[in-house]
Amino acid sequence: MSNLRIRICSAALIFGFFAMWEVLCLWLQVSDLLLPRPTEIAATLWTRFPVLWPHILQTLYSTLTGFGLGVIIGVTLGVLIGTSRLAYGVAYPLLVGFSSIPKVAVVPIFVLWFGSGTTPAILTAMVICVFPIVVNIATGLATTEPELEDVLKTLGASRSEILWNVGLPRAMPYFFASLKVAVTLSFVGAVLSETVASNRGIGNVMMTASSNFQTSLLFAGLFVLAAMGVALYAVFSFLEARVTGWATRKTDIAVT
Amino acid sequence: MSNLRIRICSAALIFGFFAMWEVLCLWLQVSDLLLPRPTEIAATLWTRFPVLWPHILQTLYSTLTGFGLGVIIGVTLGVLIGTSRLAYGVAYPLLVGFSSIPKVAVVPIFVLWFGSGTTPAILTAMVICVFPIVVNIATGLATTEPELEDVLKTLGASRSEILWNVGLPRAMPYFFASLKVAVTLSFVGAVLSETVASNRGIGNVMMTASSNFQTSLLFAGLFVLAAMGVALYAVFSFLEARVTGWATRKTDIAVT
Amino acid sequence: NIRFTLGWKTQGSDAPFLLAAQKGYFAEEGLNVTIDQGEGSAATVTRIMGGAYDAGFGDINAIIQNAALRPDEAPVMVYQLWNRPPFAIVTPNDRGITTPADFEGRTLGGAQGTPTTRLFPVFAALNGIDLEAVEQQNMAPNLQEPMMIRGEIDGAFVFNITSWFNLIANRQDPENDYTWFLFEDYGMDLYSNGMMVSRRLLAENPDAVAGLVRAVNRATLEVARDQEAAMDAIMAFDNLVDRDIEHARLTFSLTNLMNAPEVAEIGMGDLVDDRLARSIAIVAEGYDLERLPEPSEIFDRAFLPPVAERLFEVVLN
Amino acid sequence: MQMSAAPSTVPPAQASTAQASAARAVELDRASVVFGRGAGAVTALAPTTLRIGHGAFVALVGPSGCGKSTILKLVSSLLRPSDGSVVVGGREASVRALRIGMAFQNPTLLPWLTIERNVMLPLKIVPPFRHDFRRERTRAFRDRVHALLARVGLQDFAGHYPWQLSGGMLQRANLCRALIHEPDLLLLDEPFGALDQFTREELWQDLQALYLERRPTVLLVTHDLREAGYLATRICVMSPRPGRIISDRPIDLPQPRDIDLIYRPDFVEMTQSLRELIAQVRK
Amino acid sequence: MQMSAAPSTVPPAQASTAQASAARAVELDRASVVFGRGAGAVTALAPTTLRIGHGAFVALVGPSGCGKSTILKLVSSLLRPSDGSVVVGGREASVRALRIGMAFQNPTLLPWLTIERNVMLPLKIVPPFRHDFRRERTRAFRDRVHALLARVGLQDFAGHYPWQLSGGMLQRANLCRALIHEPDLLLLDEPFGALDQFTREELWQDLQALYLERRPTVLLVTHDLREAGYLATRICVMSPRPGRIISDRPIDLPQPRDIDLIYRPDFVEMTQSLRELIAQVRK
Ligand SMILES: Nc1ncnc2c1ncn2[C@@H]1O[C@H](COP(=O)(O)OP(=O)(O)OP(=O)(O)O)[C@@H](O)[C@H]1O
Ligand SMILES: Nc1ncnc2c1ncn2[C@@H]1O[C@H](COP(=O)(O)OP(=O)(O)OP(=O)(O)O)[C@@H](O)[C@H]1O
Ligand SMILES: [Mg+2]
Ligand SMILES: [Mg+2]
Repeated sequence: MSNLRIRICSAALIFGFFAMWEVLCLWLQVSDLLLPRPTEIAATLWTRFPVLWPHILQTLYSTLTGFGLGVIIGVTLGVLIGTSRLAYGVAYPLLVGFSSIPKVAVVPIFVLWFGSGTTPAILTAMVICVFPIVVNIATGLATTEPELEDVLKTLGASRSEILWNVGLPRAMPYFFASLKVAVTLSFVGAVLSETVASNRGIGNVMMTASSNFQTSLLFAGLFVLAAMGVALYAVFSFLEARVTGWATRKTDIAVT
Repeated sequence: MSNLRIRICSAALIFGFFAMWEVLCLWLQVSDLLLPRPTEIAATLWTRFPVLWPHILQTLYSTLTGFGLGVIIGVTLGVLIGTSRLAYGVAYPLLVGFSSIPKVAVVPIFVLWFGSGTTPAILTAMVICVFPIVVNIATGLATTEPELEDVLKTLGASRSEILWNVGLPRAMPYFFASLKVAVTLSFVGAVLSETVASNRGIGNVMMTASSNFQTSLLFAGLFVLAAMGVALYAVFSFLEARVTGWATRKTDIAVT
Repeated sequence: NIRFTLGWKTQGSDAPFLLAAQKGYFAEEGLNVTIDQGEGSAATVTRIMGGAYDAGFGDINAIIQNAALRPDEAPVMVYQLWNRPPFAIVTPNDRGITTPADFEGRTLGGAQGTPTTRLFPVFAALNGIDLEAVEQQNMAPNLQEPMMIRGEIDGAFVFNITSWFNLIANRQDPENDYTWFLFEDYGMDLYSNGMMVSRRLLAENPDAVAGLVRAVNRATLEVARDQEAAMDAIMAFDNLVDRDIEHARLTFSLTNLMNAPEVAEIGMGDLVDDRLARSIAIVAEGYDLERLPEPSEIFDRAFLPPVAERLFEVVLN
Repeated sequence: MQMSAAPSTVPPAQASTAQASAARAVELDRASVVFGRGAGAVTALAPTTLRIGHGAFVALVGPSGCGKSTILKLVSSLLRPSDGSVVVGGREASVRALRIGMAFQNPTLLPWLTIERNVMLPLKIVPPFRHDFRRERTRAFRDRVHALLARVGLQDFAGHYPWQLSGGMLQRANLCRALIHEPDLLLLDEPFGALDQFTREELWQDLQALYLERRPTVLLVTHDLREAGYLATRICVMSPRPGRIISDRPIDLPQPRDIDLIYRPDFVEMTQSLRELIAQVRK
Repeated sequence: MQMSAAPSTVPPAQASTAQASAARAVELDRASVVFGRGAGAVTALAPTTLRIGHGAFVALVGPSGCGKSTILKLVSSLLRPSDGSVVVGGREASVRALRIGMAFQNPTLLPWLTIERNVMLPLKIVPPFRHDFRRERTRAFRDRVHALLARVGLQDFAGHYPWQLSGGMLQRANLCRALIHEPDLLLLDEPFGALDQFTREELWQDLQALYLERRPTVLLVTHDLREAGYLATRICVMSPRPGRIISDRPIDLPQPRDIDLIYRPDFVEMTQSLRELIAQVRK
C-alpha cells in the first residue's frame, strides 16, 4: 500500500472509532453524565474554548518543562545505570520502588514543600517520566554490541567517547520508544498535580468539572490532553524517523 | 569489582539512603505529618502488619491479574503495530491519546460500569500498563535487522514464523525493559482504582490513613507498594538475564 | 503575605474570601493574600500544619482531631462561618428509608475519612442503629450520587451543600425525591467550616490575623446582602464554574449553614463554648481520640470585632 | 577430457514458453535492480538474462560490487527486480516451487540461538521436516545436525553461541545451515571466503560429493577461480558495476574431480584464460 | 635475492629487560587466552611468545579458529591474556603507547554513520587529529577521507550507509578506517578476504606503498600465502586450536616487490613449502 493510502485509511479508521462511540452511545442510550458523545464533547470544546485556552497553556507549560527536566535526568541516570554496575545495583531498586508508588501520594508532599501551582506540577511531570527513560536508556546501553565498542576501544577512546560515539547512538531507538511513553506520563503527572493543587491547568478544569458533574467539560479536558499527547508524539515520531532511520531501514527498490 | 562486592556496596548505599532520610528528617525537624522517618514507618509497618496483610494480598492479586492481561494485550497490539503499517497509523495515535489521559478520570467510569472493588482495579492495572509494552514491542520489531529476517524468508517462512523466530526473540530486550515500567504502572493503576472505590487494598488503606492524618500508615502502605514493585522487578531481572543474555553478553576470560 | 487555601475547588460558598480579595478588603488591612483552591476541608488543616499555607477555610472537626494529637501544631479557628454542620445521610425516597432504623440491612456509600462517614458510629449509637447491620462501601465523593442513582447503594454519607447540587447536576430533584438525615437533627450538634490560621501566624503576627478576620467579616456580611456582587467575585476568580449553580449553592450556605438562631445572638464568626465542648466529645468518640482538647485550643475569639459589627442578616436577591 | 576455453556468447534474451521455463530451475529474464531513486540511485544489476537448468552447478565470478549477491537475492526472492522477471522452478520467484538453501555472504546466525539451534532452524521451517520437528528435534534431527557440524569441524561448538566463534567457524556454521534441509536450489555467497586453504579444499570435496549425490541446482558466488573451476559445471563472469554477465562458459571436466586437478596445467590454463577475460573487462 | 626456506626456531621465551622491550613494537610473552571456565572452557590461544620489532611487517597464517584474531585482540588490548604478558610499544597493552589502526575481520562499521563518517571516526578520537577535528572535518579531513576512499574505489559511496554496500565494499571501507589516522601499529584481520583477485592485488600494492612510505609496524592475518609472501617481511605460522606459533620465518625479498613476483618459481616454491608445513601440522 502506498503511503497516502495508508494515511487515508488510518484517518478513516480513527474517524470510524469516534463515529462508533457516537452511535453506541446513542443506541445504548448511555447517559451523557456517564460518557458524553463525541459531538457533545466537541460542542463543549468549541463553546468553552476561550475559557479553556489559558488552562491549556498552563498545562502545556508545566508538562513540557517537567518533561524536559525529566529527559535530562532520565538520560543521565540511564547512562549511569547502563554503564556502572554499582549504579545499577543501587539506583534501580530505589527507582523501581519509587515508581511503584502512585504519584497522587507524592503530590501533596510537593505541595507542602513548594506550595500549590506550577512548581509541583512541573516536579510531578518530571518525576513521573524519568523511570521509563532510565530503563530504556540503560537497556539500550547494556545491549550495545561489544564489537561496535571495540572499534572505539582500539582507537584508545575514553569511556565517555565510547558512550557518545557508540552507546548513545545505539540506544537511540530505545530512547525514542521511551520518549513516547514518557511524554504521556508527563501529561498525566502535570494534570494530576493540578487536580490536587492548582488554580489553573487542565487538571483543575477537570476537577472542577467532575465535582460539578459537568461531564462533557471533563471530557473536553481529556480530549485536549489526548490531542496534546498526540501532537507531541507526532513531533517525536518525526525526530525518530530522522535519527533512528538507520535502525528501521527498508530497502527501497526503484520499480520501473 | 567482584559480584559480591557490588552487592554489598549496593545494599550499603541503599541503606545509606534511608539513613540519610532519617537524619535529614531529624535534623530539619520535618513534621511526621508531612514526611515520617523510616524508623517510624518501619515501626508502623511492624505493628499494623496483621491488619495490612489482607489488603496487600488484595492489591497484589488485582495488580498481577491486570498486569498479566495487560502484557497479553500489549504484546498483541505491539506485534500488530510493529508489523502492520495500517495498525501503526490507526492504533498509535489512539493509544497515545488514551495514555495521555490521567487514569483517575477513567476509573470512575469503570466503577460505574463494573461496580466498585476488584474488577475496576484489575481493569485499571491492565489499561495503564499496556502502552509501554506496545511501544517497546513495536519498536523492537521495527528495528529488527532485515538480514536476520532474510534468513527465514529464504526458507519460505510465513510472516508468523518470521515473527516467532526472529521478531519476537529480537524484541525481547525491549520487552523486558517495558515490563519493568509496566509493572510499576500496574501497581499505580490498581492502587488508584482502590482509592476511588474499594473496601480493600492498599489504596483503600492509604485513603483512610491520609484522611485520618495517619501519615506513617500512609507511608507504610507506600513502602509495601515499593517493596512489591522491587520484588517483581527482581523476578523480571532474573528472567531477563536468562532470556536476553545473548544481547548483553560479556566476554568471560579465565584469568589464572 | 498570607497564603490562603480554600476548602475545595471554587464554590459559591467561598464567596466571603473571594469577595474580600476582589474588593481589596485584605489590601486595606495591609495584607497581601493569595488564595488557592483546596483538596478538601480536612486537608486544609494538613496544608496549614505542613506550613504551605498560613490560613484557610476548613473544618473545625479536623482541627479537633489534630489538636488531640498535636496540640502545638494544629491550626486555630478564628472565624466560624458555618454554624450548622452540612453532614447528612441522603437516601432516595423510593428505597423506603424513613427513619434511621431503616438503615439496617442497607448499603451506604461514602468516602472513607470524611466526617460524615467517620461520625456515623456516633450517629448510630445515638439513634439506636445496629452498626453491624449497615453495610458501608468506600467510594470517591463524586461517585456517590451516580452509584446511588444506579441503585448500587441505598444512601450516601454526604455534605448536604455538595450533594444537593450534585443531585441537581444529575438531573434529580433533591427536594422532593430524596430524604435528608441531617446530623444536627439527630443529636449531633456540630460546628463545621470556618476560617482557621496557623499557630505560627497567630504567634508571630496577631495583627495580620485581626486584619484577616476584619476583612472576612466585612465581606461575609456583604455577601449576605448582595449575592450578585459575590457571584461576580467568584466568576472573576474562576470562570469555569456554572454561575447559576454556584449562586444557588451560595444561597444554600447562607440560609442552611450560616443563618442559625445562635448567630443572631453571638454574631457571625463566634461560637458557643459549651456547644463546642459537646461537639469535641462527639468527635472524640467518633475518631477514638485519646485526649479531649479544650475549646480554647480549638477556637480563638480574640480577633473578632465587637458583636455589633458582626450582625448577620441574610437578604436573598 | 575436453575444455571449452572460448567464452560462449550470452544467450539472447527471448520470450520463453511456460514449458521451457518449467524445465529450468532458475530463469532471469532481463532482470535489473536499481536501489533508490533520483540522483542517488544505484544500479546494482544491469538487465541480466541467466538461465540455469535443474541440477546445474553455476559459479558466478566478478569484481566486488558488481551485483553477484544481488542476483542471489533475486533468485531467493529477497529482492524483486526493478525490471524484467525472475522465475524459479517454473514459477514467480516469490512462489516457492523449490526448496532453497542460502548461505549469506555475512554469516547471519541468529545471536540468541546456539550453533546447533541455528543450524536446526531450516528443519523447523521447511515443509517435509517441519511436520516432524516437534517430535524429532531431540533425537534424529539433533544427530543430523551434529553429523553435519562434525563434517565441517565444529562438533565441539554445537552448544556455543555465534559470538563465541571465530570468523571462519561462523562461516562454516552458516554453510551447514544452508545444507541441513537438503535443498533443491543451493545459493552460496562466498561460503569459503574466511577459511584457510586446507579447510577450504576439504569443504570443496564435501560440497562436490553432496552435489553429485543429490544433484541440487547450485549457484555459487566466489572470487576464487580455482574454486569455480573445481566445483562448477558452468562459470558466469560478470562485468564491474552495473554488472552484466559477460561470459558464460561450461566446464566440461568429468565429475567427481580430484583435488589435484587444480594443479594440472590445463586447469591452470583455464583459470588463466578466465583471469585474462576479467582483466579485460575491468578496464 | 635470498630466501630462507627453512623455518627458523621460535625464539625461546625469556625475561626481557625494559630496554629490550622498549625497542620492540609488540611483545607477547607466553600469553594465553582461555574463554569461559570449567568444563566449557575453550583455550583460544596456547601460551604464545611473539616479538615484533618496530617497522616489521608480520603475516600470521594458520587454520580457522586457531587464535589469530585473538592475538590481534590481545595486541590491541581488547582482550587481556589469561596468563603471560602483552607489551605494546614498551608498555602494558592497555596503556596506549602506539597509535593503533585495526581492521576487524567482520567489517564493524557503525550503522548510523555514513561511510565517510565511519572512516572519519579515528580522526575524531586519535590524539594529533582530534584537536583539529571540529575545525577540519568539513575541509581538510573530508578531502583526506575522500582521497582514501577513491583509492579503494569507493569514491561514489561516501554518502551511503554501510547496509547499502556490498560485502567487498564494506571490507574496503573497513580498511580505510584502519588507515586514515596513519597508525604506527596496523592490525589487519583478513582485510582482503571478500575481494576479487584484481581488486585484492591492487590493494596489496597500495598497502605496500603505504608501508614503505611510513614504515608502520604491521600484523596481518591472512589465509592467502601469496598475500603473506608478497607483503610481509616475516611469516608466522600457527598450529590448529589451541594455537601456538610453530614457524616464524623472515621473507628476505627486497621491497618494493613487483606484483609479478607471485608467479615467479622461487616465490611459488616458498609458498609451496609453507603449504606443506601447514599441511603437516594439521595432522
Ligand atoms: N540495500 C541496498 N541499498 C542500496 N544499494 C545497495 C544495496 N545493496 C547493495 N547495493 C549496491 O548494489 C551493488 C551491488 O551489490 P552486491 O552486494 O550485489 O555486490 P557483490 O557483487 O555481491 O559484491 P561483493 O563481491 O563485494 O560482495 C553495490 O554497488 C551496492 O552498493
Ligand atoms: N568471545 C569468545 N568466547 C568464547 N570463545 C571464543 C570467543 N572468541 C573466540 N573464541 C574461541 O577462540 C578460538 C580462536 O578464535 P579466533 O577468532 O582467534 O580464531 P581465528 O584464528 O581468528 O580463526 P578464523 O581464521 O576462523 O577467523 C575459537 O575456537 C573460538 O571459538
Ligand atoms: Mg556480495
Ligand atoms: Mg579470525
